[in-house]
Amino acid sequence: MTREEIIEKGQVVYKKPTLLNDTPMHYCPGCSHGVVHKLVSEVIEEMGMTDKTIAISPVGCAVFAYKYIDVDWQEAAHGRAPALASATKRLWPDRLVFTYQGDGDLACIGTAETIHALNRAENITIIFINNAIYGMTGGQMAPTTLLGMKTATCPYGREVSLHGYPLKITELAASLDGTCYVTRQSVHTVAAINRAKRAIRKAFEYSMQGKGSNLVEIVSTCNSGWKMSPEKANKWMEENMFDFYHLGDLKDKGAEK
Amino acid sequence: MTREEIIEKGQVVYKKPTLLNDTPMHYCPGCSHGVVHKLVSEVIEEMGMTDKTIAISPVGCAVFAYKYIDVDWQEAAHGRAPALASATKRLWPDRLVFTYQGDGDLACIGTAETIHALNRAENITIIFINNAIYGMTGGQMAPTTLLGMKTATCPYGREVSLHGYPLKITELAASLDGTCYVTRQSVHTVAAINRAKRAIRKAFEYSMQGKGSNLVEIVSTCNSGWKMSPEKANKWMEENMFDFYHLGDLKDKGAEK
Amino acid sequence: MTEEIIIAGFGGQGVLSMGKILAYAGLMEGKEVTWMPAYGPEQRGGTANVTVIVSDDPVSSPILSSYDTAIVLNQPSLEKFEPKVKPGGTIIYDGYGINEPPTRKDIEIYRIDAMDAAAEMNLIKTFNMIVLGGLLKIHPVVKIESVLAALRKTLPERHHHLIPKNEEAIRKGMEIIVKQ
Amino acid sequence: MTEEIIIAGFGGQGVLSMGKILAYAGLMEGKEVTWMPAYGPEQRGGTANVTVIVSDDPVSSPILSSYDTAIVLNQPSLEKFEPKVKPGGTIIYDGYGINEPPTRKDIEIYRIDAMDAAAEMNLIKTFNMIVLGGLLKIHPVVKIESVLAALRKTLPERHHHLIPKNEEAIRKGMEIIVKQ
Amino acid sequence: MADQEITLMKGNEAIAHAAIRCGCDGYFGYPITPQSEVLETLAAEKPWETTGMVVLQAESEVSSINMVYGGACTGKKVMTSSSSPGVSLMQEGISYMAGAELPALIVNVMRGGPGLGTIQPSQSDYFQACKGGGHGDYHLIVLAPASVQEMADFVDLAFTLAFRYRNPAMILADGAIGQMMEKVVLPPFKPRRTEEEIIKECPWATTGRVGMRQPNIITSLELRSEEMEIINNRIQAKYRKIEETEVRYEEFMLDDAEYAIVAFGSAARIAKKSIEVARAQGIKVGLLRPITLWPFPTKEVCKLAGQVKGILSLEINAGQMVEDIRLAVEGRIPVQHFGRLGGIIPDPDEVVDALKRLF
Amino acid sequence: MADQEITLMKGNEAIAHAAIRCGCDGYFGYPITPQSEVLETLAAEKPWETTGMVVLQAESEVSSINMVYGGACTGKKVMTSSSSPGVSLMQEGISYMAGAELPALIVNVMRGGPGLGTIQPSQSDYFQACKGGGHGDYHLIVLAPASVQEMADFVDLAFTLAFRYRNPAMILADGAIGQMMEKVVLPPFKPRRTEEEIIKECPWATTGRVGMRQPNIITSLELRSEEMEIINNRIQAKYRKIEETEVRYEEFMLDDAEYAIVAFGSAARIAKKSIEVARAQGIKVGLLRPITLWPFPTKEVCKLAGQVKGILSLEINAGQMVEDIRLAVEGRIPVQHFGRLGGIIPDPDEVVDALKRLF
Amino acid sequence: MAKMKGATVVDTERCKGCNLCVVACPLDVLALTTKEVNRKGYNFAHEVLADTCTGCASCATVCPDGCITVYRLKTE
Amino acid sequence: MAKMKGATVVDTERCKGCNLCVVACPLDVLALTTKEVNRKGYNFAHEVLADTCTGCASCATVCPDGCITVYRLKTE
Ligand SMILES: Cc1ncc(C[n+]2csc(CCOP(=O)(O)OP(=O)(O)O)c2C)c(N)n1
Ligand SMILES: Cc1ncc(C[n+]2csc(CCOP(=O)(O)OP(=O)(O)O)c2C)c(N)n1
Ligand code: SF4
Ligand code: SF4
Ligand code: SF4
Ligand code: SF4
Ligand code: SF4
Ligand code: SF4
Ligand SMILES: [Mg+2]
Ligand SMILES: [Mg+2]
Repeated sequence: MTREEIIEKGQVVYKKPTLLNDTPMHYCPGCSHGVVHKLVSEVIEEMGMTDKTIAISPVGCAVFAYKYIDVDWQEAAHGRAPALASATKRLWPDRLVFTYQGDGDLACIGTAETIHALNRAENITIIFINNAIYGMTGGQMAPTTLLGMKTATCPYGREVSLHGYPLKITELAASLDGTCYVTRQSVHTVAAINRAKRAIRKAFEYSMQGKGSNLVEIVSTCNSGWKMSPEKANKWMEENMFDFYHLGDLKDKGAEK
Repeated sequence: MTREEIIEKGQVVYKKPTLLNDTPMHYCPGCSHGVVHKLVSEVIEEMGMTDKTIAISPVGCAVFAYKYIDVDWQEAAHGRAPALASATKRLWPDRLVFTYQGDGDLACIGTAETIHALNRAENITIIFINNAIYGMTGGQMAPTTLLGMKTATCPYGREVSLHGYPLKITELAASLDGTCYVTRQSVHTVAAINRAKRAIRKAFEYSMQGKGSNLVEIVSTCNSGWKMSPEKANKWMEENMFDFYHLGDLKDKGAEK
Repeated sequence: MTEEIIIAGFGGQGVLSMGKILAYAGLMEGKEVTWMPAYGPEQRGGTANVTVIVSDDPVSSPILSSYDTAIVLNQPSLEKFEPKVKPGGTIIYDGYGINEPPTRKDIEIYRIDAMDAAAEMNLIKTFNMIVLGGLLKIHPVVKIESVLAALRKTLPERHHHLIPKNEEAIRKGMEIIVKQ
Repeated sequence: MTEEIIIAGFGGQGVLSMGKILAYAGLMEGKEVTWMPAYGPEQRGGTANVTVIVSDDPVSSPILSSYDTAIVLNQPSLEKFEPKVKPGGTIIYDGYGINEPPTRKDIEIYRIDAMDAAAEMNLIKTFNMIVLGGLLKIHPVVKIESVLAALRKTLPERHHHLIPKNEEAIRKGMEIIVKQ
Repeated sequence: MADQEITLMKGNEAIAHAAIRCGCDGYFGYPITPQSEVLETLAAEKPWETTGMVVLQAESEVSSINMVYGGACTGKKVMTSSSSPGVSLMQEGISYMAGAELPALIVNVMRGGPGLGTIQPSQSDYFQACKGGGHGDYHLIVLAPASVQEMADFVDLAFTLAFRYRNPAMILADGAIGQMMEKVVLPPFKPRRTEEEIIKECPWATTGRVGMRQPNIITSLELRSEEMEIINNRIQAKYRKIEETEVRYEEFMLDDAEYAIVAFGSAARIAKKSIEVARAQGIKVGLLRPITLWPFPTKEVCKLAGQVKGILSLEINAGQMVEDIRLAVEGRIPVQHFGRLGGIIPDPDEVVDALKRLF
Repeated sequence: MADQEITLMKGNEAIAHAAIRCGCDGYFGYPITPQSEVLETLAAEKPWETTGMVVLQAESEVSSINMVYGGACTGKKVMTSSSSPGVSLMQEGISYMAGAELPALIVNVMRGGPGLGTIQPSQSDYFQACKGGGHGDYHLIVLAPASVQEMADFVDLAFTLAFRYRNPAMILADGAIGQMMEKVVLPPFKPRRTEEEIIKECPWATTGRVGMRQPNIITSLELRSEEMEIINNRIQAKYRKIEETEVRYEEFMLDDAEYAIVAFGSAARIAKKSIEVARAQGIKVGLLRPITLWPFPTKEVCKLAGQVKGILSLEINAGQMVEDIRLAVEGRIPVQHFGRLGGIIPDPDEVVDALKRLF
Repeated sequence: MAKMKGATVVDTERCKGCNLCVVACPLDVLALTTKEVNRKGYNFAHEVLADTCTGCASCATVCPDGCITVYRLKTE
Repeated sequence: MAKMKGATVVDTERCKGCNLCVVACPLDVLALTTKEVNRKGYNFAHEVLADTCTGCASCATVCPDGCITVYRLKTE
């Protein structure tokens, strides 16, 4: 059987979600953002929420998410996406409202907005791309940067005495009464990708069921910022990030009772 | 023996700390702020740090703390005291640097500054007056306002669906790697006052030993905002606040090893 | 007719609400009114004052250089506002709060021992209504009926039973005000 | 002498660092220099360009309307900058990146097959130095020695062993540049 | 509360009632003196149970303005209110909203600055409101109420202008107007627009891709300079249009005036009294009150320069609007400033003195 | 790095090196294009190991400016840098610092707004810097460098002026000046002041009650209006003093000029080239370059109005400084604005065209 | 047996009449005035059972305004 | 026995040559070009062991740019 035959007669078992349009993404080759974009698109499509979704993009590499995923988008100020989302969801309660934010955006400048939107139990989901660095601006230290890790603003490695400790904002989120579902995922393997997708779907569903706020962290790579090949970045992430940022569900109030 | 004799021949067993000057405090009768001012003054005096202390006052009822306690003070913008303190301590590492903040200041508008200063392990202490309300501005809801509690901006009682959950920022602080000593105290009885004083002393000492950041929450009353007599406010606090805001040390890394 | 009044005293003396009732009563009579407080966090204990203007014509400035009538309930307020009464104007002062009474010769001076009366009637809370009664006696800016109607409008339903007490206080004030 | 140069190409082609070496070499000869990049996050993949001015006199504007020399390494850059070369000026283009060569008659046009040469020499990284060599051949804005000195100054110590390779590349560029 | 009710209330309360009545969809704010009554009144009125209006206390002014940003993106009528330091914190968000061309209402009940300053009234945020406190070339439509009635009326007006031009509008009041009580006729109830109406009226809004229309995107970002310049120029053209069309002002006793006071907000109220006093002393003076501070009544002030001998800019600040007056007058007649600082409101006699002293 | 080194670097890098060399005690900032190299250069240089300078990446610009506020309270030489949206977030803090009369340096390397805008160069924060982006009546001392050399030189100058007047100073640069590389002679190393020196030079600073002196209090708050007005007036008097004393500007080919361009920063560089081009075409034009944007060279521009036939305000924005020029000129000669938006920098030919078109 | 006798001095002008000292005293030594007020208009704390005071300082410790000084003398 | 045969189609112009699909393929079906580049200058993924492909879609799942479409056919 030839390749052509298979293509002609066979079934499509995978193709880019249609919600992800054909505009070439500006992300660096191998960037995790692209995979998460696909997952978000698939879930919205599968939930049949294309015409009911309002998404908020951050300031960070994902600032242009609105160019790629064909739903309505609001482009927030740096760190403030949860504030936009809170208002949007309260004003349009039957819409699917989510933010898509990086670690600088969400865990640094936007800390107050993140914590308070989550604890107000806004029925939204935050998709949180934790790549331990500021990708967009050229690889500076993020609050999530690991100790010892080198970035443009800690070129000799992050040190407690100079830069303080890395922040696990997802753990903080899980401890808030307002959150329903808090999970930490990754997208470095097929299995991880499938788990991440299920997590996003669950979060979106809880938000539509009015169960409170949801946070899906995706431990990600930024191979440009880390100055590694995409492949090495995945390996480095497995070896270094997962020890500190443990994968798995931290809280699932929606599943209780 | 007459009263006069006792006064003349006896020992002074209690008098207002001299660091607390004679300016009448603007606080409402019975306000917890006054008691905490006394404790802070006593501790600084007892530690012999009067000439080495730089304190940061908040925006809130304690905005005028600088009028009463005779140390150097910086009056911060609303919520930003930890940022001022971080810079001050790094620039003058041998000074005793602390902030004195209310719940609106620290746990609401200043959430990001609080979390990040604490997690950077700045060698400072945050004295946190949690009276579950905005006293200064006339009794509006704070993030710490209990469910059901009535304030000027939740006059029918705080409700999750409208106002979200109360925030236990002290628990968040305890979970941060950067904090050394995190404790929750109160000042409604003599015993509580003595405990609170020891806590403040411990925090100040750790900060001078370079052990990291310290947070001393004082669960307090705001009888004006709560619209109760000071006495009733104390009772109400015992009956309602302590159930949610458990007293005691949450973390004491300084005592380990 | 335009009546420009300043009411000044301690925070707890009901200065602002006295002004509000007066303004509201004016409103019910179809007059133009303005109520302008000097606000502040000092309300706890410090001094408070409010400018009330009741007029047949639209009110221009809510902030005034001088007043037709000054009602002063403590010494600092007297010192501040005595010079600002227009020649020919009126000062009303409470005898309890003021040790050194006004001295100007070109104005009319009234004393009302409202605090004593309130204590005597065992109705400290109506102190400000007694003072208001005094004012209305000498300057019937608004009718008593309007004041009572204003009270009905502004008091929450559950306090309406207090209205008779307030009326009593107003009448008491009309009785006890004396020209100096 | 003032030489106003624009260097333009893809982000990865070393456009900015070529400009920097040139400017630094000028500096080492005591000249006035300005290096003005069109910066952006588009550096990943998009086009990049830099204006380099080397002059005996203080440089006024770092932003120019037209250039003495344009070095263009891809088609979009050629389209953008060909019209901006001063009459009598120069264009240098890389044969690999450009399918439709410049057409102006009032300027001098040079072609340098630097990409091919770099591939051939197995030294893709020195592509930009080959181009620089071409430039220096036809416009000796700075001396080769100054370029090598600039490399020594700007490269981190651990990369100094690459300097001979760079020199080789520059000489190669001088060789292969051809007038069209 | 009945329709068209005549009542006595504070300016801040009037804002809240007017918002409910004009069909406002959402209020997002953070307490600060002297305007906390806006949120407090809304909280007491519970419009979420009647009109369905959302009322939310934000965690800060930064968050408030970004909630307003999000709400405005969806085509809803949303607003916030604050006072000077709080409004400073909103400058980034305001600039974003101007850049993204979003309609919304921001109320600033000014207190004295700089810094924590005082909680007493002031007009020292004129520059911030009118010249652009945030970054970039942008303008807010700025309305300056001078009475409690106007506090009520300008809410609807501000929304109307904001939606007409897809531009944020500001009510720039001061502590005096916010805190004083006056008679006010509240506007009649206007229902909130239905979601269908919003979707129809705001085809640009992020309401979800209803009917699978093309995605709507609200952003202020464009990295291609050529594209960005087109957007910037379009916005500038809009501003020119607003300047031509939307100038509002009030004249008072200007017909025979030999001097003019230009004043806004509570300063204009004081000016009127001063004019009575001055005229009683034989000084013929009148008032031009800008109602829109931006667009500023430049033409009208310019015209005035052909009539009067001098203009006094009466402001409760150190001299800010006086620059716009001077720009209008172009040196043809003397323009002086008089103001008080620290939260002190000049009284009518002082103003008359200043008039006499300065001209 | 040796003393007085001549080297090639970006404007942003020059700021960082100059800060270390002039004895700066602390830098607090948050990354943003096009100025992240300031913090990155400091991080790479590790001055904490050499001069003892503190370098701290803050969690936001709000935090940065408040760290600067705290640091400045202690008498230390502290600074931050950012770009337009970040500087908008600092407006509350800046107003506090002006109110509390604190010396410090704020660098704004402007990009195009409003909103997220573009990361390309712009000069559209002139109003924000010079008129008061924050609330209240205040001024920053605003310096506009036009070369990498001036980026280096103005750091020390800004600190000097800031400490001389106890007032925050701003370096208002733009993306072009920040990103371009030029030859720069770095200033010689100056040691950081010792703590004893600071305590002596800044007796007002919160350094702890050294020697049990009276407590020092830094605040911008005063609730008694009468007191507050005294403070406000004192600050205003200081501003008048600065306006008299500290105006700085550069003149270029003005002697025989019939037209003048007024331009700052990179626009002034372009103007010079345009002047060469224009003069080659027989148009006699010169340049007045304000170096201090506040205090603005009002007198000098006013004088110019007696000499030239017209002034072109060349700005990379929609027209901001042009207002200050018009205020100075008072209608005596035509004043026009030319600028480009969206992050586009006008080129010399365009400027010459504009000159010809507008006059 | 040695016994502790105490006495308190209240700064009556500083006192705000919050009553917390009164509540805190285990021996009901203190009370607020009912008629007399200080210059700020507050009823203030004073000793009503002076003899009983042991000088335990509870009252002074809880006083938010630091109005109370406590003396103690050992008696035989 | 039924066997799964797969085939992939790579959108070579969209591909950025990140190599993640190559790594993800359990059967080494894919590789990056070494000489050829697309219009953006990237080496791109293509099938080098086409026959082996089972259509498991691992490659496509991990592709950040959604460049790969996978087809599958059951064969006897
Ligand atoms: C107020 C403000 N501050 C700073 C910036 C600059 N900035 C843009 S993106 C970014 C950080 C992005 O990092 P992150 O959120 O982790 O996203 P990533 O790019 O890593 O996906 C910063 C600091 C900005 N645009 N606005
Ligand atoms: C930026 C800003 N927003 C709001 C305010 C108004 N404000 C002053 S104090 C305060 C809250 C005080 O509450 P809290 O911190 O709990 O202190 P407390 O008065 O209860 O001791 C607020 C909102 C302000 N001054 N500045
Ligand atoms: S910089 Fe990092 S996060 Fe941004 S696109 Fe590149 S790899 Fe992804
Ligand atoms: S309002 Fe509350 S917190 Fe403030 S002084 Fe009064 S009681 Fe204390
Ligand atoms: S010292 Fe003790 S016994 Fe004496 S009055 Fe005070 S609380 Fe009472
Ligand atoms: S506790 Fe202090 S302020 Fe309160 S009543 Fe007693 S003495 Fe007075
Ligand atoms: S479908 Fe599976 S077997 Fe085929 S190329 Fe992709 S990963 Fe390899
Ligand atoms: S994973 Fe996608 S982008 Fe990366 S090499 Fe494979 S096909 Fe190309
Ligand atoms: Mg990141
Ligand atoms: Mg509080």
